Amino acid sequence: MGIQPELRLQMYETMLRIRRFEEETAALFAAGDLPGFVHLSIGQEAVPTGICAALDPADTITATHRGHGHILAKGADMGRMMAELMGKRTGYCAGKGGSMHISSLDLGVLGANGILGAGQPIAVGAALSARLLGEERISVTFFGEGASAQGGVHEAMNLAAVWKLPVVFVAEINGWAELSPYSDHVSVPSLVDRAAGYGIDAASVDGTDVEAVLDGAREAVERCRSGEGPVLLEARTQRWHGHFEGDRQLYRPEGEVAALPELYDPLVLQSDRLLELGIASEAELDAIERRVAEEVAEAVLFGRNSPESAPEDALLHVYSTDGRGGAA
Amino acid sequence: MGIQPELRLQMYETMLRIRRFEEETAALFAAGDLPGFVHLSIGQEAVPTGICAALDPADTITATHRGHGHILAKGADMGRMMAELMGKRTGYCAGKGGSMHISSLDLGVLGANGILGAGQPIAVGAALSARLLGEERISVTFFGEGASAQGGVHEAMNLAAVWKLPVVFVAEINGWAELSPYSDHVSVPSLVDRAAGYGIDAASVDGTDVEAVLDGAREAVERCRSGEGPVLLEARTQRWHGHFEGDRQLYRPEGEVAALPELYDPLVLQSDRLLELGIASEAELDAIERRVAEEVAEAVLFGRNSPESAPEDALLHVYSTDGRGGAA
Amino acid sequence: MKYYAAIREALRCELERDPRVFFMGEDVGKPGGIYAQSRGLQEEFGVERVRDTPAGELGFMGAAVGAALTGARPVVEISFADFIPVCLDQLVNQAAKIRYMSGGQARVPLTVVTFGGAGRNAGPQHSGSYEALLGSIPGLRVVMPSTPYDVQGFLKAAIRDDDPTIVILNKALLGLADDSEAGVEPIPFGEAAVRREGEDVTIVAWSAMVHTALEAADRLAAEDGVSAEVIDLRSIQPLDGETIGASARKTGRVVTVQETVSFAGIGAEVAAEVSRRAFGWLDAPVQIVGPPFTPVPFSKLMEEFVLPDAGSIVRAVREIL
Amino acid sequence: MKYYAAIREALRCELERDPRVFFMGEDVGKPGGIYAQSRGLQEEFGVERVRDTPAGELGFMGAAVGAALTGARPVVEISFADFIPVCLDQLVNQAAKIRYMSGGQARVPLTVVTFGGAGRNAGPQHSGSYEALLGSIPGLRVVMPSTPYDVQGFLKAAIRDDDPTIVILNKALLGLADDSEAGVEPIPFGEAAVRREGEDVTIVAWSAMVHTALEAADRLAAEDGVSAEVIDLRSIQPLDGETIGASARKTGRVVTVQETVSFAGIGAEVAAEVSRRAFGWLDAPVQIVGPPFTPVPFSKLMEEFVLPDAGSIVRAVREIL
Ligand SMILES: Cc1ncc(C[n+]2csc(CCOP(=O)(O)OP(=O)(O)O)c2C)c(N)n1
Ligand SMILES: Cc1ncc(C[n+]2csc(CCOP(=O)(O)OP(=O)(O)O)c2C)c(N)n1
Ligand SMILES: [Mg+2]
Ligand SMILES: [Mg+2]
Repeated sequence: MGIQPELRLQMYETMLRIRRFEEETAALFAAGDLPGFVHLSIGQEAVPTGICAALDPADTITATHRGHGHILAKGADMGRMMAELMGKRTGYCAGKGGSMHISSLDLGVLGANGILGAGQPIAVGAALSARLLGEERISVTFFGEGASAQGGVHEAMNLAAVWKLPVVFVAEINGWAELSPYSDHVSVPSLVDRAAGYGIDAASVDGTDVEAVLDGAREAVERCRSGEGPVLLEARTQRWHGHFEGDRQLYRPEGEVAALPELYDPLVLQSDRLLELGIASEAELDAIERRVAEEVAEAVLFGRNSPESAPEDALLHVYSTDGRGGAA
Repeated sequence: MGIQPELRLQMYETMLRIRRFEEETAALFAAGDLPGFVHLSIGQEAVPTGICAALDPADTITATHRGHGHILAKGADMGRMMAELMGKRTGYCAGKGGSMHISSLDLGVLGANGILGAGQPIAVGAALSARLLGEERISVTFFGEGASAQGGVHEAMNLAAVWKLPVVFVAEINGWAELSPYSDHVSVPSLVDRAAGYGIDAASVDGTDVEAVLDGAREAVERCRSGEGPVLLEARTQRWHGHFEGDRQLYRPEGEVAALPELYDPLVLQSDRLLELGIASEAELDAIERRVAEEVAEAVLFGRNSPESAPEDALLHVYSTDGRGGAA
Repeated sequence: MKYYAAIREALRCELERDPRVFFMGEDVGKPGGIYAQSRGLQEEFGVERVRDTPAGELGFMGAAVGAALTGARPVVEISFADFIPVCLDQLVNQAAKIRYMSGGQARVPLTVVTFGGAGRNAGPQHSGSYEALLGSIPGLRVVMPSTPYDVQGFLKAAIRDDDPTIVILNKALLGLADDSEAGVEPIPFGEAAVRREGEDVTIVAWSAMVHTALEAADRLAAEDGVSAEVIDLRSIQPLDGETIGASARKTGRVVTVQETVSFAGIGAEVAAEVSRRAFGWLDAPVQIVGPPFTPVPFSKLMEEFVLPDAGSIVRAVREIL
Repeated sequence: MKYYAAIREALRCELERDPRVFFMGEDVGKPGGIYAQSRGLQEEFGVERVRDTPAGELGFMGAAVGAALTGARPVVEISFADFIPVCLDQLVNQAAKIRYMSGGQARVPLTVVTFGGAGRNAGPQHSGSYEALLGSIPGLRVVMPSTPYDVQGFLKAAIRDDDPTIVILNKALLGLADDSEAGVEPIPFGEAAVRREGEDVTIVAWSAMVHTALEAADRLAAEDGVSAEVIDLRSIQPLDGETIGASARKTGRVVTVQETVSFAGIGAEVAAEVSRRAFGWLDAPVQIVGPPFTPVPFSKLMEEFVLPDAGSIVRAVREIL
């Protein structure tokens, strides 16, 4: 199945939205305008974009601590995301979650997660409920090489395989887990090597190339939808920023970080392709750039102008029945 | 490397010791003389016997809830084991552990374990300390197909592989985990398929044939000692008794259990071999049988005649400094 | 009906009532549970809705959380409460917090059924209950039924409720019978039951210790002419401070009894409630009866030594009379 | 010395002192720790003794237990206390119980260092501490140093001790300095510190809340002429009931303050100690100050709302004066 020109363009725009949103986030963080921990996925935009382009709206995802891209690619509103990063009332989580915990149940985003290895069993459960309730949706879960060391990832893969559930495990390999390299966490060159241990299909794609990701995703999704059970899809990508904002990456080899944009920019790869194939002109790309810049500016404005959450709203949403906290 | 005749005979005797010890245990349990849970390994004697025959005294093992065989094969005294099963003061654990928790630090038995997946990381730690302290010993850990679903087993294999530690992971596949079959727990025909995911060596052996187990164990141990990192050794075996004593195995296919002794008796296999090769005569085997029967009888006597643990000894051994429990 | 059968009865009722409900755990399906607590349910409701899991609690607990988030109503069994530590993250960081972290978008209608309790020579790793840990997690509810009637009522309430609830059953009570029949209505969380009225002292207990407390109350009446009120907490989170406070104000003396170690436990929380609600009425400090600070030993004699019995309660009461 | 540097100092001292000691955790080796708490140690002691782990806490916590069982003295870091649930089994069912289950054969000289505490907008999954859970497990020791001096002293004590000890540090204190220098001696477990003497009321706190309590005491002195005694528990398990009891008998009024939810928490345990040891001396019920029963929210305003501050303590004291 080929990729429609509009989709190629649209994926470019999605990646650009993630990039510009996160660049703005980085700037706001540096200026001291954002509290808490912020993990950015700049350089990795092709992965969530290509994956989510293969999904239906009803399909669900679980995102990671580095989840802005996953969530935007699944269709999230930038303004409500920015408001959440700022801890505002209008944020997706009313300011209670912050960057590490954004969810949008309506969009099938079951949540970013601050605990490595926790999203994978949850994703298996989403696939299980689909089968039980007779719903067509499939379930996608993102995780990195660091998380791959967690027991939860193993248990989830095993469970999905034993029960033949429609789960796509997306291993987003960006070379690092916090401040340490891949080889500190994994003893094999590729996570694809894990698939045979569960008897599931697996593939590895170039995570800098959104169309390669989409191709891999379509195949995986196809298998899932046809009831063949879970699939492991590895996407090799690059983390440009530090583990969290404020991390100066002094542990990385000299010059490595500086060279990344030259070597591995999913945006340049896709814009070159679009121009080369005549799918878009420079002018059209500029227009997208302006549109996205405007969207980001509006998102920031929306966040800034949004009301602060009322302090006592901290008491809400502990239980669904009472609206207020339970015991003292 | 061939197997010396004495060792062949000795392994037979070890298996017989396990068999008779556990038969006696079953009888005592049925008579209401043993408290708590008791899990027997009758039919599986070749696995711990073959494995431990490849080990040095300084090597350590972690055993499972079905651990009598592992512990006897590592050299444990039957009397102290029986006393532990009876909760007596002279038991290996002074009556505090019972069947599921026997340990003998002197013999390198780091403990049976009531928690699936817990012994494997502990075994990795034993290998780690060997390297740190400059000791030659290696570390062996037993687990079953049920436990293989646990995150702890995955984390341990990954850790041992990343750090290239001398650990032999012995997957003792007896077809069942509690009351449910292998296929409820594992989605691949053999756990050997897991090894590639960690880049470690693996082999599968006939767990009914003690010499096949020994051969596999020697190779695995050899690799470990030479610093090539962990090895996964699968032994396919059969569980004759129920999950715990008292379990009537109504969930197993009609006739399956009754047919096991005919098809998969590690003792018959080895005694036939010994006779055939002229390593032992019927009379010699009878002598072993009598010796073992005597040992079991003495063990039971030792257990019965041992003093009860003093109730207030329950307060001892919570902390090593005070001898008595800490806070109220 | 017997305690174990009440589990089955509640499950059957809820499976019938709501097609979104399903039950899973180790050996609960085809084998019908190691205590026969789900015997026959898989035949009745099929393998999708009564499901045997692999022996990986972290995985299937997480799957239950995910299923609950997406429209199903899972009931998941952890066969021994001692295995909760291997899947605790899915309870405390996920199930309990997801609704809150989502700003109220999400619901996690999850029911966890687990077997706790000591006194069966099951040894240090099979005798725990963890009610204080679980009860202290905002977002979770915890109940500990002491009778077959309560098992049915609370299990139904938990399954119909939209928040994660842990039902901690007691292994030692499995064979206990009462005159309850099928059809018990759901019991609201947070209501303790006064199992015996009394004037002189309040004994607060939960789970198996309720029966020990009633035995102690009989002895106190017979031997000391003391009239003890026995409160069965039933619901650990939320805790019924009102009933506790009212009884404490009436009797002026409170003894709590538990089979788990008491450090920062439910007894201490009950004492805190008593202090908040009845300080001026108290004639003596609250006595917290529990085992010494040790794991649960295997040997019969040692286990009996550490666990409170009616005698321990009687002694504690006498100390403050 | 600063709090984070005291960690490093204690580690360096113990690594030097005893070749069986090693330190491991996520990013503690080459990168030197996310708080620079181990910077330079790998260069000094090598990759075997200062070791980066994969991001799987269950695995490396278990490996620490196994290493401790076989002659080494591991110090293992769990970077956020919130990750303890993923490796809890190795603490509560293994490290804590192995010596007991073995009938005294085994020793588990394990030290766990972890970072707890809220107030940094780290959100619901990165703001926990778990002292009540860990403190209530027989076999474990738990300390929560509030000063750099205590960090050094307790960390050394933990490493030299033959039993598993959890050192819960506080993220909010990392930059705190005192006049301690290298060479602090190990501090015995179970001894609270009276940080400020007073006559009218006892404020019991631990970890970061000690500083909040001292601030409250200053305000009470200035605004109300009230003389507050401030006790820093320091050691959660064992708990220093004697110091608490003596102070309560002196002042007749006790307020505890904690940043974790108070249900069945350390405050309740302190109150139980007070009741046991000072019932007849009390002029008012023990006040347990803590956050409401919610997870820790992300937003600054909401987080400030839930966490106790000096004002909350002052109000609680005024209520019982
Ligand atoms: C259970 C758990 N352990 C440790 C952490 C701390 N931590 C946060 S991100 C991270 C590294 C994750 O690496 P990876 O999975 O490769 O994702 P990436 O950050 O590269 O996107 C670690 C160790 C955590 N959040 N949860
Ligand atoms: C963490 C944990 N979960 C569940 C159990 C209950 N349990 C005890 S043995 C067992 C089955 C184990 O099967 P396997 O690993 O194949 O060992 P086998 O009993 O066949 O020797 C289960 C589920 C447990 N002990 N620990
Ligand atoms: Mg990564
Ligand atoms: Mg098995």
